[in-house]
Amino acid sequence: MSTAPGVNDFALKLANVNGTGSASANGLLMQSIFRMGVPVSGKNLFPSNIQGLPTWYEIRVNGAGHTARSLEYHLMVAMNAQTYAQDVASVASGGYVLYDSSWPLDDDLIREDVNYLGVPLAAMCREHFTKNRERILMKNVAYAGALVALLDIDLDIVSTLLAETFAKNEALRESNQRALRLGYDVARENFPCPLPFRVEARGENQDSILVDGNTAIALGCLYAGATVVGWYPITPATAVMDNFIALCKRYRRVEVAPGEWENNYCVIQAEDEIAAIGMVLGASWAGARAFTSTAGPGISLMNELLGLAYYTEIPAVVVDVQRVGPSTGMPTRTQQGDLLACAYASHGDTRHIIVIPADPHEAFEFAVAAFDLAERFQTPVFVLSDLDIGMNDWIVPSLTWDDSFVPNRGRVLHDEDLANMREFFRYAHEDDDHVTARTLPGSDEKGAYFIRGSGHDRFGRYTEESGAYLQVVDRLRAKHASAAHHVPAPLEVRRPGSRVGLVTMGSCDRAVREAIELLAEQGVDCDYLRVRAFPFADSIRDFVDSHESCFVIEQNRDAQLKSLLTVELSLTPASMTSILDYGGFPLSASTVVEAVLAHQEVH
Amino acid sequence: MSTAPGVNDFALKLANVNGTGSASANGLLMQSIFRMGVPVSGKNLFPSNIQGLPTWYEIRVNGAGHTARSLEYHLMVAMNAQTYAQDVASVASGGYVLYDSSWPLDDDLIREDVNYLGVPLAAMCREHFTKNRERILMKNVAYAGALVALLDIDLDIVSTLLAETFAKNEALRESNQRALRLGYDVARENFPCPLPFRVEARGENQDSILVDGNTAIALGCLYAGATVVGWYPITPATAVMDNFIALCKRYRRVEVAPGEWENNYCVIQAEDEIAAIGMVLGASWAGARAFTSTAGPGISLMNELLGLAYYTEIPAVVVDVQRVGPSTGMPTRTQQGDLLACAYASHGDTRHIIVIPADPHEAFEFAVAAFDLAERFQTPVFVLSDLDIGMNDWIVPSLTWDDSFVPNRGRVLHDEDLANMREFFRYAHEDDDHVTARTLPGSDEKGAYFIRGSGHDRFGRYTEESGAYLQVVDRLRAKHASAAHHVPAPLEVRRPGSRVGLVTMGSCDRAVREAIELLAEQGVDCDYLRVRAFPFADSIRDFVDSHESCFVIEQNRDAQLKSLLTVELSLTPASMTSILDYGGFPLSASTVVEAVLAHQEVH
Amino acid sequence: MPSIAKPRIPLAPLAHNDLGLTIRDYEGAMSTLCAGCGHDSVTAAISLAFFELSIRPRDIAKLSGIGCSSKTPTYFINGAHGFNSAHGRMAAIATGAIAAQRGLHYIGVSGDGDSLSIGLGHLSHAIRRNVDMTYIIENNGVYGLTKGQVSPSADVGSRPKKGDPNVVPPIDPMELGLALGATFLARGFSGDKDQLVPLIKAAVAHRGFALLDVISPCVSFNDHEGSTKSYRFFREHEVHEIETDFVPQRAEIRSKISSDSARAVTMHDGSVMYFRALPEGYNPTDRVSVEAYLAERKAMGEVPTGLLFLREGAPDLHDMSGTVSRPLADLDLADLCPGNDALQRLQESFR
Amino acid sequence: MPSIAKPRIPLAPLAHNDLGLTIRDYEGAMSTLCAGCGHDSVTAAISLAFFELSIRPRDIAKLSGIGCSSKTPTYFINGAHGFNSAHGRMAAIATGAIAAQRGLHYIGVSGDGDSLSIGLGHLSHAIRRNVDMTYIIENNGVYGLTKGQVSPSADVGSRPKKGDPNVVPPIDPMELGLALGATFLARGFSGDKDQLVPLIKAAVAHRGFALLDVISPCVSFNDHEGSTKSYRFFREHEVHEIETDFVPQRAEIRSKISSDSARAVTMHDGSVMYFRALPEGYNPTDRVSVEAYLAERKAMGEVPTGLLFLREGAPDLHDMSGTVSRPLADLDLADLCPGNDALQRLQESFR
Ligand SMILES: Cc1ncc(C[n+]2csc(CCOP(=O)(O)OP(=O)(O)O)c2C)c(N)n1
Ligand SMILES: Cc1ncc(C[n+]2csc(CCOP(=O)(O)OP(=O)(O)O)c2C)c(N)n1
Ligand code: SF4
Ligand code: SF4
Ligand SMILES: [Mg+2]
Ligand SMILES: [Mg+2]
Repeated sequence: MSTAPGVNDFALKLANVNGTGSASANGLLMQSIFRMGVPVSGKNLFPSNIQGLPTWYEIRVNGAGHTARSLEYHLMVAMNAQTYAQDVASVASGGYVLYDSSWPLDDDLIREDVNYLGVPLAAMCREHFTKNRERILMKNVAYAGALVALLDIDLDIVSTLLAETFAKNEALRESNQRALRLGYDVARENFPCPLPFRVEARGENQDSILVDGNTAIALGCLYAGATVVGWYPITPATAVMDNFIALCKRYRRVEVAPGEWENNYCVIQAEDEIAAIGMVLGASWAGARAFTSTAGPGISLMNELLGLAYYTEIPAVVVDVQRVGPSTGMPTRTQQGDLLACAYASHGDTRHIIVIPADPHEAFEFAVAAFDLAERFQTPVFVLSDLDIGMNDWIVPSLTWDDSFVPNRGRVLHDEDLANMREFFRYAHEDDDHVTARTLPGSDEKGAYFIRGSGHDRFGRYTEESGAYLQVVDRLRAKHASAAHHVPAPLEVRRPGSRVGLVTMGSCDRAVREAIELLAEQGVDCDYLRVRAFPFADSIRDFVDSHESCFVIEQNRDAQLKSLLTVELSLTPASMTSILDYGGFPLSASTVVEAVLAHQEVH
Repeated sequence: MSTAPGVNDFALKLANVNGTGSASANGLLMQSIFRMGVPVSGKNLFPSNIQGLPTWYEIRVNGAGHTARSLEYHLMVAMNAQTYAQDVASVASGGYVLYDSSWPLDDDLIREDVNYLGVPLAAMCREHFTKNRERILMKNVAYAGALVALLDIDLDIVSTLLAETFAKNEALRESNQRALRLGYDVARENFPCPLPFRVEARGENQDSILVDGNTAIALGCLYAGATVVGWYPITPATAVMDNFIALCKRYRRVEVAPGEWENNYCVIQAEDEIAAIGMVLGASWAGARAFTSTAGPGISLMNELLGLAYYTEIPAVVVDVQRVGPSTGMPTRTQQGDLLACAYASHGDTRHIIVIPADPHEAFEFAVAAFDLAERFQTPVFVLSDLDIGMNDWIVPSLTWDDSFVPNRGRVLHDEDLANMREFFRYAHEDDDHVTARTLPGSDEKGAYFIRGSGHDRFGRYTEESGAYLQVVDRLRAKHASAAHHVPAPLEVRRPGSRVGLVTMGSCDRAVREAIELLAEQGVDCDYLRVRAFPFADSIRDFVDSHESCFVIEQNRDAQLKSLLTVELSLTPASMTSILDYGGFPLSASTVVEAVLAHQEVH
Repeated sequence: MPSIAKPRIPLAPLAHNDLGLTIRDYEGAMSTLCAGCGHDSVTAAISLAFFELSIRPRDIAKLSGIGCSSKTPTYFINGAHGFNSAHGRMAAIATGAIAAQRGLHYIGVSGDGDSLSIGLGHLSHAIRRNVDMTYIIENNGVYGLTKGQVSPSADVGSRPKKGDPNVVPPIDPMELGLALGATFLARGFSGDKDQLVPLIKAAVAHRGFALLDVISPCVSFNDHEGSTKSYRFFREHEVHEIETDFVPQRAEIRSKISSDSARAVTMHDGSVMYFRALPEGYNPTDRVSVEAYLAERKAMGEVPTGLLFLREGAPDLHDMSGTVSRPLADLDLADLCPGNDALQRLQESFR
Repeated sequence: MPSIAKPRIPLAPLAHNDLGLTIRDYEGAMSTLCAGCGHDSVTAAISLAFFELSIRPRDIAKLSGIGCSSKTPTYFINGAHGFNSAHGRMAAIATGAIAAQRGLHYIGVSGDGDSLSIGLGHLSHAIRRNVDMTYIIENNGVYGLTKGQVSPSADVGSRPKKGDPNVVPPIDPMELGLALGATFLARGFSGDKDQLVPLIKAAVAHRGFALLDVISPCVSFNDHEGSTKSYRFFREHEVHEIETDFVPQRAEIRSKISSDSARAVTMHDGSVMYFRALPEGYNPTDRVSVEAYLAERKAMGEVPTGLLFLREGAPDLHDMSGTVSRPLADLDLADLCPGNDALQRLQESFR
């Protein structure tokens, strides 16, 4: 499926050593292209390490808006001698390798079908900068400068960005601008600029922003009114909290006396994930909107208390930024391997609500929705994100907030309500969604009850009687089923006459949509359905039933989405074929296209 | 489905207050009937409390060998005034109520269709015994005596049992015998003894024993050669360890010098379940056979380390004596609600081996098998028992041990093996079951490696490369699939011409088998398949496919077995109908019969 | 229950407190613990302390983990909200609740197993965070609810009903608290209500984490005479069948601890504990001297009781977090949501 | 790696030990930690200590949790089996391994986050059980691997690279150990190998749980000058982009701790720590005086180093458990299985 690169249609990969400051230079390039109004994406493939190991950054420029990961690289910036061999090998035939020519390249790194662009970056920086730190850092900006020239990126935009970034530090601003220019000039002087593939300004990104999912989720939690957080650091979820705290500092401080500020939030770095979810339960029980964010290992540890929350009906929002499992796995690689672990978390009969955003925009909206769902259904709600969404910058439509939004705090009885009641029973008088009313600590004595994870009846009293126990757990099952009508509905895109259906979830979205276009070019028309929540809508069953063949595309080994669909919608397993991609990198369209075509051929 | 009781065909229920010594008297009755050679079962329905709450004991006598729980009680021993009303109400029409007539019965407890047998137990014991403690205790033995007379239980056998029990305490022996006789005599004098339903000696139980599953599992672990245990107390699993420790004291002490004894085992009461499984992993890594036992909440807590064991391929045996969930649930009630939690325990793509015994006999055998499987497949193995199996006494065939048994310690390389190798790589050179060889700490330097829960390649080295990661996790999936050929096969019983199949697991066994006989009487012939392990054998698919309708009978709300079968064997969900019984009590045949007939009528 | 008459929690005469409430307003459900269990005495002392403090039931929140001790919040102050949570997790859950709703008095009740085994991490970190609550450990040296295994507070040599004598050195919550910078440490005895009630009141009054270690005997799993290590299937034993399911009614142990000399109290198992109230002039604010005193008394086999250590004025969780004085749970979205304008402005930096 | 030359772990000249091995036999894989990380110095000290002790690599087992510190067992003694386990669980896993295979020398390496946050319970109970192992906390006051959050050992007021200064009082593992009855407590500094190597050797020699707290600076998350609290999307900040992904190469901090006065050592973040070796005549066997001394020095802002506390002869896990001297993992089924006759006899009691 190799295609020739062209104007606004190519991909580059930058190979660096982590901890050397390359991420900023790479981000600078990607953001500049964004500002030129051209669809672009950046994928940071970094190691679970602080300094000294290989790290890559991939930039894909695609005027048609396909910003899923591409597996073809037309230009490689090879800045890491450790990985020279594999980096050179991975350039598409006819492509380019930009390398630091301060040292000669080994002979065996020379490929006949590839063009080499040697820039003496280290030497240049040694010459132009004096401090050791600057010499290392500026190499990155210098290669960025060369790329600006080679790819026809708007130099003014890059300059402006640098100026904004270093607005408060003149020295740094100046040396960055100098390094940029150095690289730019050396490229213009030595290479045919621009290359055949290049960037051409468009007007595309006007209503878009460039944001990562962890930031977006933090924003969602801020806007939803979350006040209490218990959390424990873990890659790739940590930045949700870094961002949430930073946002709170900006928007949630109250001046209680002149110059005296207090916080409208309380973020507690817990001793572990069990404590983190424990704090969330305590806070939610007490009536606050509370959440935690974690990754797989944290979900495993939270299992017991998630069951407690389910059974006692306490709201909780848990953000799971998935990484590669099992166990510690690959903490800086992406996967969708926690779906089952979240759906049925905890021993005994338990089932939870999950919302599954596809990109940072949805991540923001679903984070807000999660709090409403949690309080409406008085139960844990997972926001199932992943490392690709969470830690990469995505172009998404700008976020908007409806200032008339009224949160759904669910059925909570306050003193006024209690005053009109003869007696309050925690788990009695369910509504149409099988939800019963709760009271909050501090409310009138009439509303006081003793919440417990042990067997209880509809009055909230301890019980070991079958009938009384069944009443409660059967209602819980019905309540969960009801939630299917309130969670984000699946997203369907149909093409007339399609007999093939592609079902997917989360961050696979863009790759699958691109695949649909590529498949159409090959004469295979496909409909698209993206599952956006659990419990599942019945329309998913209809979708599967109404297609001759259905593919379920997901990023885990065990076909977790397909399994969950099978069980929960009573689908015939044979009606779906899995496409599984779980090596730890964001999905690309070609993987899907190849799998679908291969299957079509066989059948 | 009410049937008249008869000789060797009836059930009684004894209602007591817990902590008053009734369990011994009830056990005495049940054991005496066993010694009379008549099939019998005893189900202890006790509260999660130490003293003062209602507790029940049910004895079912059935000459045909049906010892599942019966829902019809022909005789009620009502010793708990707190529950008089419900106890009297639950006696079958025409049945009997034996109560303590030291106090008069309330009028509203009088049912026209029931016979009352008043025995002034408290008064008698006050008269005949002086110590307070004895007066309470002996009431129990006295009602046992009355029942001996009423049910024609062999008094000699009961006496002998008492004599054995109190062999070393003459005073207690004497007072017990006296109390027994008191009750016996008062019944003979006042009531028509025996009742129409009664016990008649048979020769049935010769090759059988009376044992609970927790004891049997402890025995299995002892015989399998387990040496290290990490555990944390939890009902109903605690007795596994009580028994294991007691057995070790008896069989595993070595006299190292005259009068100086040392232990061939090390049992550590851990600080929590996470530590317990951690200790098991440490010990297994170091080469010992190690296990832990727990219940649902412990499984939830162990999730993270179970994933570590799965991914690093460390053997571990985990006994889960299931109780009612979710959360703390009903710790003294039975359920089969942890199947899914065990099958896929931990985040990411994980899948474990599970063996599912139906009774204490299998519990013994499967416990032994679990160690072989764990070491053979280098992975956690769950022994999925439940409270009914674990804490009730069952009549099962006597246990035997093949002294020529050689444990399967799996692929372990010792110094000799290493000496012949050029290099050792932990996860390379898989065998036909996709298992690779391991070495143990302390072995030659050549065999040393660094085990890790983070991404690793087939050499055991840290990796973040897709290909290297995939090689290992794909092999893990294949290895798990291979285990299907080594775990206990499903048990099938076919009746010629049956078009209905009943699929079940674990302690549902006896009730389902009884149901099959009852259904046959109603003209519905059913085949039987009992799932005894996960991963599943393909023959289960064949069984389901070859029946017009299949029922999956299990004790949880969410049809966990049916779900797992559907997903793992790619079955059509519609090909199976669930029969779910999850109120916390052992299954009875009538529940199954009614459900099957109701379904047959509709279809 | 005909066979065992459960004593109602003993009550003071029906006096009224400053709110006009009687002790009945501070009662809970009927206890289902064993007759004579020390925990019931602690329950009564808690009721009395809050009654005497004239705190409205609705202004109290009670939390616990899992265990016999953790059942007890059902048995006091019906009008207070309660949370019987999971084994060992109460400290973390209470921390979250307190972060959300600072307007209440929080009392946590736990056991020595719940707090010092599975919950040790959470307890320790709640101490560090100086979470504003009263945390009572009803300390009986055993896991009562799971039938008598030794707990981490069991002394070396103490013999559980089943199993071998304990060999692992105990954790003394007071020493632990000192090492972790606790701000309020006190020890009481369930049998000495005169001392216990004021200690609870002091703990409630303390701003920050008040850790109260209450020795509270378990009648059921400390009442064995001699060895009962044999098991059902051995049958060499004597009265095992009966011992496992017979719980004798025991009287509660009561003893007033005088301040001048150590008082010997005979426990249900026949063992003797020596309680000593703190001497006159004891300085609970000097950690080094407190540590020395505890060590000295421990060497004598005595258990000092009273307010052992106090540091007032230390920042609590809210001080550390800089939270507003209005409870976070009481804030509305209007107080919390920056609105669309702010969102649009913020997004300028996302371009 | 052209841009960052990673120093190999510094080595002693190629002397031979009693086994005829050189220090190379005690080396591990190349470190992937940041240049200048204190942990690399501890790694070197461990290699050297075992080399000097002339212990065969195969007789060593090395365990760790998760964190930068927990990566280090890969970097020493290739010939020893190693277990890089899960975050906070190493103490429990080591306990099981030691129960199974008592024939080895066990060394556990952990971080302050690994040990004092998530792993606090397991560490504490391993101390109580006096599990026979050397347990090193590479203590840097931060979570290195997750990029610099404060850990429970961070001092009040210490400022992480991101986020606010720490406000929660720290846990001092030495004070904790004293409260829990530890039998060996020592503190070293990664920059003083002369003191550290003997401490490690003493810890290995100790029978029981030897807790070694090693101050080990993190160059990456303590090197910020001034405030860096702003975030990417605010863009009001200065050099945030670069700070998050640029790790300067730092020289390792080295300082020899003399025994006569406290020595000031400037850390990477510019802060100064005062290390003090124990004075002559210091009595590490008297807990009360040790506690007093630690408190006194703490008040002076000093960090005492050396063998702080020692109790020899206390029973270890195996003594407490009465296990045979032959490692349990080495026993065969023949040693363990009572056989069919015994089973049949036993079942007489099941009838
Ligand atoms: C996760 C988990 N593990 C184990 C248990 C079983 N369990 C219930 S109470 C208890 C110990 C209680 O001991 P303690 O806290 O001292 O309370 P006590 O009963 O002595 O008052 C245990 C182990 C549980 N409920 N949950
Ligand atoms: C269950 C779990 N939670 C969180 C993490 C993420 N994590 C990895 S290392 C670490 C902290 C390490 O800090 P420390 O032990 O002090 O080691 P250092 O890196 O400072 O040497 C955390 C929180 C994890 N791996 N597992
Ligand atoms: S078992 Fe012990 S702690 Fe539990 S209620 Fe009975 S006496 Fe109290
Ligand atoms: S981040 Fe800190 S602790 Fe981790 S390797 Fe770098 S310097 Fe060491
Ligand atoms: Mg206790
Ligand atoms: Mg650290």
